[in-house]
Amino acid sequence: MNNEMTLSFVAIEENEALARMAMTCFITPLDPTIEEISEFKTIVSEAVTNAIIHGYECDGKSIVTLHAVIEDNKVVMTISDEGAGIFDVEQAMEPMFTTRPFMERSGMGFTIMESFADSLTVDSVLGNGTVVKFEKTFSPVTEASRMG
Amino acid sequence: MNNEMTLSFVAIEENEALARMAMTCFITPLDPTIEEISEFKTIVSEAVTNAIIHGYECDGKSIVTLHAVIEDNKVVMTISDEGAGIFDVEQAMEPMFTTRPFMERSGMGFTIMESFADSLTVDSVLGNGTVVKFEKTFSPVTEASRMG
Amino acid sequence: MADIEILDNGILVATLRGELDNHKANRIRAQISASIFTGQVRAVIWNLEGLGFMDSAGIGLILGRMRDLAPTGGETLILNPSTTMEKIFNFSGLGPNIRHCTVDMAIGEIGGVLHEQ
Amino acid sequence: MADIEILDNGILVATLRGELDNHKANRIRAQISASIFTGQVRAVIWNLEGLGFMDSAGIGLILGRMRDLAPTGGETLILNPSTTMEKIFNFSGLGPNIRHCTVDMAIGEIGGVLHEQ
Ligand SMILES: Nc1ncnc2c1ncn2[C@@H]1O[C@H](COP(=O)(O)OP(=O)(O)O)[C@@H](O)[C@H]1O
Ligand SMILES: Nc1ncnc2c1ncn2[C@@H]1O[C@H](COP(=O)(O)OP(=O)(O)O)[C@@H](O)[C@H]1O
Repeated sequence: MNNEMTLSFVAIEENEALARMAMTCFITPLDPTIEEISEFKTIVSEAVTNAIIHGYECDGKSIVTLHAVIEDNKVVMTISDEGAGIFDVEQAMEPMFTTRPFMERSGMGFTIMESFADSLTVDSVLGNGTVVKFEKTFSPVTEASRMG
Repeated sequence: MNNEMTLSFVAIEENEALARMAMTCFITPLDPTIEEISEFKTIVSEAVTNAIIHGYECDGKSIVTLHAVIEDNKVVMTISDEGAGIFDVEQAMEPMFTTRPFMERSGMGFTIMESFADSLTVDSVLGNGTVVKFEKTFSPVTEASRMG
Repeated sequence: MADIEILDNGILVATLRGELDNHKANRIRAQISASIFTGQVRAVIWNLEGLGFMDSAGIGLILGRMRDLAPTGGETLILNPSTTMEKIFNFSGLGPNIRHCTVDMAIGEIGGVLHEQ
Repeated sequence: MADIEILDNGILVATLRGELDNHKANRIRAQISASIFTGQVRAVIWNLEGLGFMDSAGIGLILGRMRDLAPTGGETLILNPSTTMEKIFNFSGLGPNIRHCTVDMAIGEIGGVLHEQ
């Protein structure tokens, strides 16, 4: 099955749950395993949270945009904001690096996203915004594994 | 709480469930009653189904767009397509009127939408598309009714 | 999403679950129509107790099967819809077919009606 | 979303439900920190058995409470995370704090360790 969707919303924390729920529903027809679903949800949650809190400081008016395409059993997704941008992407992607320790951010967001995605790229321009793009392929549930 | 979102997707029937799920999640913070939720879901489902099957004949590539704003405890929503359009809106809104009896459409979609929404308007131009706009206010759950 | 059972006495019991929209209605129609056209079915009981959602596609599905049964005068009962579904059935003139009771009681009612004939 | 119980022996048991993201973590933090700063808490057990989802905000929440407890050397155990959560804890160096056991067994373990000191 092929499918395509776009979801956008204002930068408030309540929309983290909306993003996860909508994206989970979108991939359900691919029949992913529980673990694949929760890894996928985690990637979405990390990227959306970053856009809301780092990109826009929860300003309640700027727009976070999610775009997803399903091609057979692969999802290609982008999470974009037009907010603060990242000063040094390489540094930002290091485990434990965070610019908001006082908010108790762990700095593990990008590490988790990279581990759970098949591939992940981050494009960011300071003052212009950030685009996180990732791909994840879901293992087709074979008849054998369905029965086993 | 104020909030705003836009969801768009290609015209395939699988996305009827996506639309309902995303919109339900969006209004959950308003703490609606179970009946308010299911009336709201029904309106969304009717309008989205119409856009997919009547507007686009499930072509799998044209885009259905949902836009929703929460102002306090009211939701204002539009469901739009740029598809076939409606020849005679007044006639289309009559109970039991359908152009697709062979698909076992009941012609009750608009009647149900009007009954469950606080207000509903339909703008349509033949060959250009259709916009359904509705409002629904959710009764604030008072402390008394919460306890009772 | 639909458990379909045909009892010895020709009553088809369709137990629906999940969400009944246009997409699902198209699938369930195929499932049920095949059974009805075997000609053994003389009544349909739709048990909606476990159904989480239904829009007007449900009306189309039920009215369509009532048409299939019309030649043989078969009866249709709709069991235990939610408040919102009940409103939808009432708009559509199906209010008189609604019962809030168990499947067994509905089977009894249909059996009884046929006995009287 | 978080049931918080402080036992007589100073062990705080936090039972989490639903989805633990940035939004929820901010609320739970307020709930738990107040208890910890009463000074009666000497260990925290996070029971994640009923938790449906957690992202890195959970790591921030747990590490933050470990810092609160650090002055008194208090212990932290994380019970029954899902497979995906366990991966997240392992990335973050919290693997050694994970147990797959009941709350009672975890209480026993903490009690035991303190006895030996
Ligand atoms: N969308 C974004 N906009 C601006 N800055 C970002 C964005 N995403 C990530 N960052 C920066 O990268 C850092 C590391 O991100 P991450 O690994 O997710 O950890 P955390 O969110 O816990 O800080 C953040 O602290 C922030 O400075
Ligand atoms: N988005 C749309 N695009 C084109 N035609 C539409 C659209 N929505 C409704 N219609 C027309 O209006 C008629 C009545 O709609 P409705 O009351 O929902 O009943 P149904 O969908 O069961 O036919 C449809 O049969 C169709 O001809």
